Amino acid sequence: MRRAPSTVVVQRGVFTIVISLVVVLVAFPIARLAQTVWAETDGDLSWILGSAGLVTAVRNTLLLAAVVTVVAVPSGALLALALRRADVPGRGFFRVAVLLPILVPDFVLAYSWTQAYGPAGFTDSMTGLGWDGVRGPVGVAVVVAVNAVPLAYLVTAVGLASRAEPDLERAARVSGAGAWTALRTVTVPLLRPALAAAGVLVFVLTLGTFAIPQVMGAPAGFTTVTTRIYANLSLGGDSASFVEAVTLALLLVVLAGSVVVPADALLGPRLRVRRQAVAEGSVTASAGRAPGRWIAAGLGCYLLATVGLPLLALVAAAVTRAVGLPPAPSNWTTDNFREVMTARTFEALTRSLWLAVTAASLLTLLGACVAVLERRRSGRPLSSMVTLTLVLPGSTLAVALLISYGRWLANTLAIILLAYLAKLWAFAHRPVSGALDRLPPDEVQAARASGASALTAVRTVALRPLLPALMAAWFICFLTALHEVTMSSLLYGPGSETLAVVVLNSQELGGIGPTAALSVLLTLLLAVPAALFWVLLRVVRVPETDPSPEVVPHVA
Amino acid sequence: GDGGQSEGAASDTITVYTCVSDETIQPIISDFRDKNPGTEVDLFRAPTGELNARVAADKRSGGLRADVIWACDPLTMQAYVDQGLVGGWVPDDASGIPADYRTDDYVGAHILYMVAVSHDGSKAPKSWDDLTDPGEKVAVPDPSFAASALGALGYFADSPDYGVQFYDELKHNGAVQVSSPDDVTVGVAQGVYDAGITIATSAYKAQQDGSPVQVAWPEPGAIAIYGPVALVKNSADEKAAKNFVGYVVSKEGQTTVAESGAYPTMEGIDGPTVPEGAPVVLPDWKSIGQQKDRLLSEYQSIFGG
Amino acid sequence: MSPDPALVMRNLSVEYDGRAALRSVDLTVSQGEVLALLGPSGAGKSTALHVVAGFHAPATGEIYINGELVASPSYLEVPNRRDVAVVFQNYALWPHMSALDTVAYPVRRRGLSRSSAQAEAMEILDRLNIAHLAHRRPSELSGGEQQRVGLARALARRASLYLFDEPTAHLDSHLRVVFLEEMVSRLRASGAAALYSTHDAEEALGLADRVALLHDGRVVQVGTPQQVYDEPADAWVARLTGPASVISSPAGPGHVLVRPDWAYLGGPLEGRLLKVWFRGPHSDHLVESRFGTLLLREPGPPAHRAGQRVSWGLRRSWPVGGGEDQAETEDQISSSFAGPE
Amino acid sequence: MSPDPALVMRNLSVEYDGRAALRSVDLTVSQGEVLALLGPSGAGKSTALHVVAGFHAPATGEIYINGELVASPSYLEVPNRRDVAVVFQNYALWPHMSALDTVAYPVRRRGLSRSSAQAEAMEILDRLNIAHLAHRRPSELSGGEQQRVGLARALARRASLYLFDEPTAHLDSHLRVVFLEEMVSRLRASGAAALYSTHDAEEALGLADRVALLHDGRVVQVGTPQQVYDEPADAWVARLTGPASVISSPAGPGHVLVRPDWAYLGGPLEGRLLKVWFRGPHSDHLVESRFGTLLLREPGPPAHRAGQRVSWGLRRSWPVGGGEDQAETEDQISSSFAGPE
Ligand SMILES: Nc1ncnc2c1ncn2[C@@H]1O[C@H](COP(=O)(O)OP(=O)(O)OP(=O)(O)O)[C@@H](O)[C@H]1O
Ligand SMILES: Nc1ncnc2c1ncn2[C@@H]1O[C@H](COP(=O)(O)OP(=O)(O)OP(=O)(O)O)[C@@H](O)[C@H]1O
Ligand SMILES: [Mg+2]
Ligand SMILES: [Mg+2]
Repeated sequence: MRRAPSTVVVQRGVFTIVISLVVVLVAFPIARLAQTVWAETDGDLSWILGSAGLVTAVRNTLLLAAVVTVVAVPSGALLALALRRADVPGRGFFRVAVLLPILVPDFVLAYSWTQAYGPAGFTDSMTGLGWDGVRGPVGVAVVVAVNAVPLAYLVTAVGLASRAEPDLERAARVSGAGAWTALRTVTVPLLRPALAAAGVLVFVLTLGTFAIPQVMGAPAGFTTVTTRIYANLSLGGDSASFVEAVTLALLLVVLAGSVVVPADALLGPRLRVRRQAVAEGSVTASAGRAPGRWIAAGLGCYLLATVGLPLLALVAAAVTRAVGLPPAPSNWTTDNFREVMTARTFEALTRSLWLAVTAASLLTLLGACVAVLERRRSGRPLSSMVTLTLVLPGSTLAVALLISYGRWLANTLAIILLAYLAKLWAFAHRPVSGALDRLPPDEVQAARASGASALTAVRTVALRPLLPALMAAWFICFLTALHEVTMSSLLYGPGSETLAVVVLNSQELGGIGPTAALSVLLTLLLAVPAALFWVLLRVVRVPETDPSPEVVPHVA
Repeated sequence: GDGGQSEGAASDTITVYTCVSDETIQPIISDFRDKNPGTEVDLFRAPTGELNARVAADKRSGGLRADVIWACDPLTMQAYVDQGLVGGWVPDDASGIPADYRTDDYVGAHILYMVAVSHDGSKAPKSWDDLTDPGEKVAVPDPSFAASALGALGYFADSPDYGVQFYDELKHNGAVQVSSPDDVTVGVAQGVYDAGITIATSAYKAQQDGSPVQVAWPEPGAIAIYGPVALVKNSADEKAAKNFVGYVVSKEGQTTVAESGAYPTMEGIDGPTVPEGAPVVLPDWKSIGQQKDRLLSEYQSIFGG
Repeated sequence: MSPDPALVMRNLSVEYDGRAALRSVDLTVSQGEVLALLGPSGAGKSTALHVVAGFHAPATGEIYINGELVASPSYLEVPNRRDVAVVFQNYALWPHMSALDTVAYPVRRRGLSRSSAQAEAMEILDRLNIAHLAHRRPSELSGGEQQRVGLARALARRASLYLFDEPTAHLDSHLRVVFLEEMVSRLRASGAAALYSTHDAEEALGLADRVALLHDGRVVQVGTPQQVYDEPADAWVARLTGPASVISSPAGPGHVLVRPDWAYLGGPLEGRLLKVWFRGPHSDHLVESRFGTLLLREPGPPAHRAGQRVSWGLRRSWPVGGGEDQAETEDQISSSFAGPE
Repeated sequence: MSPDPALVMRNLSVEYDGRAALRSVDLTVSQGEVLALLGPSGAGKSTALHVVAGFHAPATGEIYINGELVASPSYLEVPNRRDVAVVFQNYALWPHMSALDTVAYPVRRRGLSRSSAQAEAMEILDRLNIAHLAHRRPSELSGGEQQRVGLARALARRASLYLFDEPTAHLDSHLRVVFLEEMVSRLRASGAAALYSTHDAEEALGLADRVALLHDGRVVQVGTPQQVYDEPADAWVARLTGPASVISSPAGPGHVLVRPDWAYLGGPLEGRLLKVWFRGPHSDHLVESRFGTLLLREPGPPAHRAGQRVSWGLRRSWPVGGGEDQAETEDQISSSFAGPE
């Protein structure tokens, strides 16, 4: 169907740009990897795919991803629903606190958990309750899940924020549905797009997660595809191991693709329920009849267990002179912080901030574009495509980009930026997509019929309800980019050291004290913007002012 | 390599790829600069895994962008040589370095000693097989993750009175595999494990910081893994690069290495603690290189989950 | 059936962040009764329904359903524990459910099996002539069709008190009647009561047992249709319950209220036609006279043209408080009957 | 002003995934004309408006606005390039915008400064009596108030063609009149035309220059209000345009259509009262006779009770195609006037 000129130009333009970026950031690098493998194995992969233990590794990987997804997504959704209730005391605080795990790099999180719950850890030394399993598959699953919950939470929360539909829940209640039935039959189904988005993200992210299985899985000999990839690289001065590593990485891409592509193709359109713009009352919380303070108490416990103790262990490690010493004042030191806070660090910090801000901003834009384009039949594959690079372990993705563009961009910030864009595109896209599904088309039509061009309509009418999602996308990308380690430590060159590179290069990766210090600093550094972010989010949310029933005690 | 120019760097700028820790490489570089004014040194430092990935990627996108590579184990370096990336030249005055620590393609510039670390209170092992005593909870680094650990594995596997079954016995006494030597040190320091196999530097550092650990150099000896430095083939800056390699293995260079807290390869330079008459043994890297996969799979059949 | 009234609102007030939307309302709906809430836009009809349903907490006062306290400033029963069914002014349909599932929903909540619930739902949809749309989602339905799904869902609830919020706003006259019959027959059958919010005087008068007139959150009159129409409490009620003119009484001092049908052409009084409108079954005439301007309705198409002199008379009239401002009233009248000829 | 008609739909069809919602519709709205689209729920009114506004593509046919082709199966002009203003049946207000910003929106799009846009918006809000709600968001407004904001937004657009989709469904009679006046005066002033969708016969007849009757996506009759009321194309149109009975003609063979006001009590014919309804200004009587059952309207309150024998007569009647099924018609009649007494 021909549309009138100007909009054609705009739409075609955006479409072309996005497509070409997908090629540059996703298709071509992956193709180059594949081509490398092909060229150096003459297509004979049997010796790799047949190698001992690979089956186990693949099984572990898939199992881990499945378990984590099943655990993390519902937890995140529950958090989001609970924190939507107006009557939960300290809601603002919780909304920030829930996000803290994102602020900590994977392997630091892993370490902090072993410190908190492992043998000779916090709980062990205080209450004698040490958990051996923490160094093993279960521990890995738990920590990866804990790490994923904030993501799921954020995606669902913005799904909720993008539109309040209290009358729909009220209608369920007066139809005789109890709070939980209403939640199950109405609220959650309306969240499906957001939940699906969260699900895909968490699943793929887990497929590609490396640090946590490496640190916590090794004692139990728990190997995943990613740990095998790294093993191959670290002993892989020779071509063979390198090719094996690359092949395994591509195997991950295939695994991710074979899950995500069908999911997107089948679920995507079906999950979308076209909404009509209906007059909306204001939010009545309906997450259950339990008084808010109980919920608050529950949240408190959850946070203490998943964030509080581990971060405490982290702080302890940061201020303790040497590992193994009790965190008593006599052993306290600021060395770790001094080691972290050198002139080079600050130079790198500004660089990293700049990089993270640029990446996050570009990503949010790109994510939004894909979210819009995927609604056209021609654009549907895009969403799956941009998810594929998320599964690539940082090391492999960096290699792919070097192989593709190293000739021109090696040792520049540009290539690091490209890496971030490629890695995090899905992070930016899925939340926006999930929120966009809750936007009724009539509202845009009304804007068009009021004389607004396509762009103006988006800017003035669509953008505002989507703002929470966009901000969340920006926020996730910013954080992840800010403390990204692997890719930058592989891609940096003179004058493009990122924060993580400088700090972690000051001693072997995994040197805990300074790394802990770094995480503590980052956390402090980001807790502030994080708080601001949520305040903003509350401001831009479609207002929820209502004498909601929950403010008055119910009779059971 | 030609990367040197493609970056548009000044012609007297050389690039060094290494996995040596900053504490060691930084003083070396600054010292070298002082001695060779006008030569700039760009550094790419990353753990072996990332270093390998970088090299592999460079190789496949227009050649190595380094002039000198300083690796942390001969295995990796040998692989580079086999791919024709480095080697073919060693400084003439490398003779200061024991023959065990050099080939015609590269020269050892520092050494990692795999030693035994044990928690205060539990007894320090006299010989390696004390680790297999019942009741000792031992941590071993994952050889598929750290080349140093692979070196140890290689040594034990080859030595007639140990062999791979050494790991078997360890495992039977409840030994646990952790990912890196550092993790061994941390774990032992915290008392999660009674003892473990780790790198001397890491163990001594913990001890100096005050961690409750003791270090032992068990019989038949601490396993020495040397970190070789080599010249990149057709380096853009042959001269400056050769100067650098030469400097690193020269007396001053080795002194600086020693002062930085790493073990020099050159004899007669007083570096960090090596107990009086502490025995040292050397793994056979050639054979390790050949039977790496067999070793690892045998090992994993023991420690793999 | 319980002897208590179906619904009692006692001194009920509701506020939206400080602004009062209902002001100490006292209303009672007896068992089996249909009470129409008639009021202009913004009067507080929906608010009243919502507070009875349990979506808001009252600021003051109590609500009793079948004699049971369900809401007071200190106590709030949740909606699903109140025996009420609600039709939302904006339908509030679930975007992810087909019409059938939507209507089956309350039935399922009553504990019936999926299949029998769907059977019952189908029946109701059929009565409202939308059985053929059973498998469409709201976004695939027209406004009126959506409204009917909303109605069907409420009817499927089988409550003892129905709350209808302008349920026929989007229905054509025929469907309107079909629905009203369905509704009434169900009420009769189950002896349930209904609170029916509407802004359409004719509907309220024709449908309700009693009519409560709501003005800016206050109840200004409650009575049978006949009462509120023939004996409105004041000119405001009069105008809200149908066309009405206020003129100075031809038979003595004071003002009287005159319904269009209370006046007729060809009577003893003198006047001049200002405007004439054809309204299908009847025509309306705006007559100017020395008593004021009044609206007069005759069956059939107009017999005279605007400008002509006419004679007229009054069958009856109703005295209203003199507080009325004559001029304002005239505008009101003429305006409330303007429209292109 | 352009000499071309304001709107031409030629052989226009619209489909929703295969199902036809409009079937080869031909309609013309001349400059300055108000054309009412009168049809039952689901007839296709909103669809017609939406396709003219440019929200759907036609399956067949073309649309011309002021003589300019804006839509054909191969070409689709975007809504903002069409000189139309739309009132949505479901308001389609923006949840994050205050009433003022919402109404100022189209003005801003016309390029006016923020302040002057808000001034203009305020004026319109004031005319619709919601100036005091200017700073509230939709979620803080009552249904009718929201509808008025939607109306104001459309009026602020200053288009040459207005598309109203049941714009008064939630307005009480007084507001309805206020809006209609505002609308008409604006149309007159700007010479703009309007396509006005409604299901309310009385509104359509009183308001429009011409009325188009829409049945299941087809236009079945177009004419002046008088025409469609007095000379309906068939019994279906007759019933849609107002109360009507079909009886066998007392004066000879065939069936005739009788409007309630065409019949009167106290005529030459015999009958029995089945039902009587009080409807405010008039009462309706359902009379049974040997010619069939018919509805009869007399001014004032009912003079007889149900069951009484009455005499009646016809002022006029209108022959309809014999295709009508008598029985069916009777039910229709009685039903379409039932309701609790
Ligand atoms: N998005 C859609 N998908 C499928 N069918 C639709 C869709 N929208 C409307 N329809 C169908 O098209 C027909 C016409 O719909 P339309 O909304 O035009 O009716 P309408 O005249 O506006 O009715 P109402 O007075 O109830 O609003 C209806 O039968 C409806 O079921
Ligand atoms: N959520 C809200 N916040 C603030 N004010 C509100 C809210 N909902 C309604 N109001 C105000 O309360 C008053 C009564 O609203 P209500 O919806 O009860 O009116 P209504 O009688 O239903 O009108 P309508 O016939 O237009 O639906 C209105 O003035 C409205 O502006
Ligand atoms: Mg209302
Ligand atoms: Mg419609």
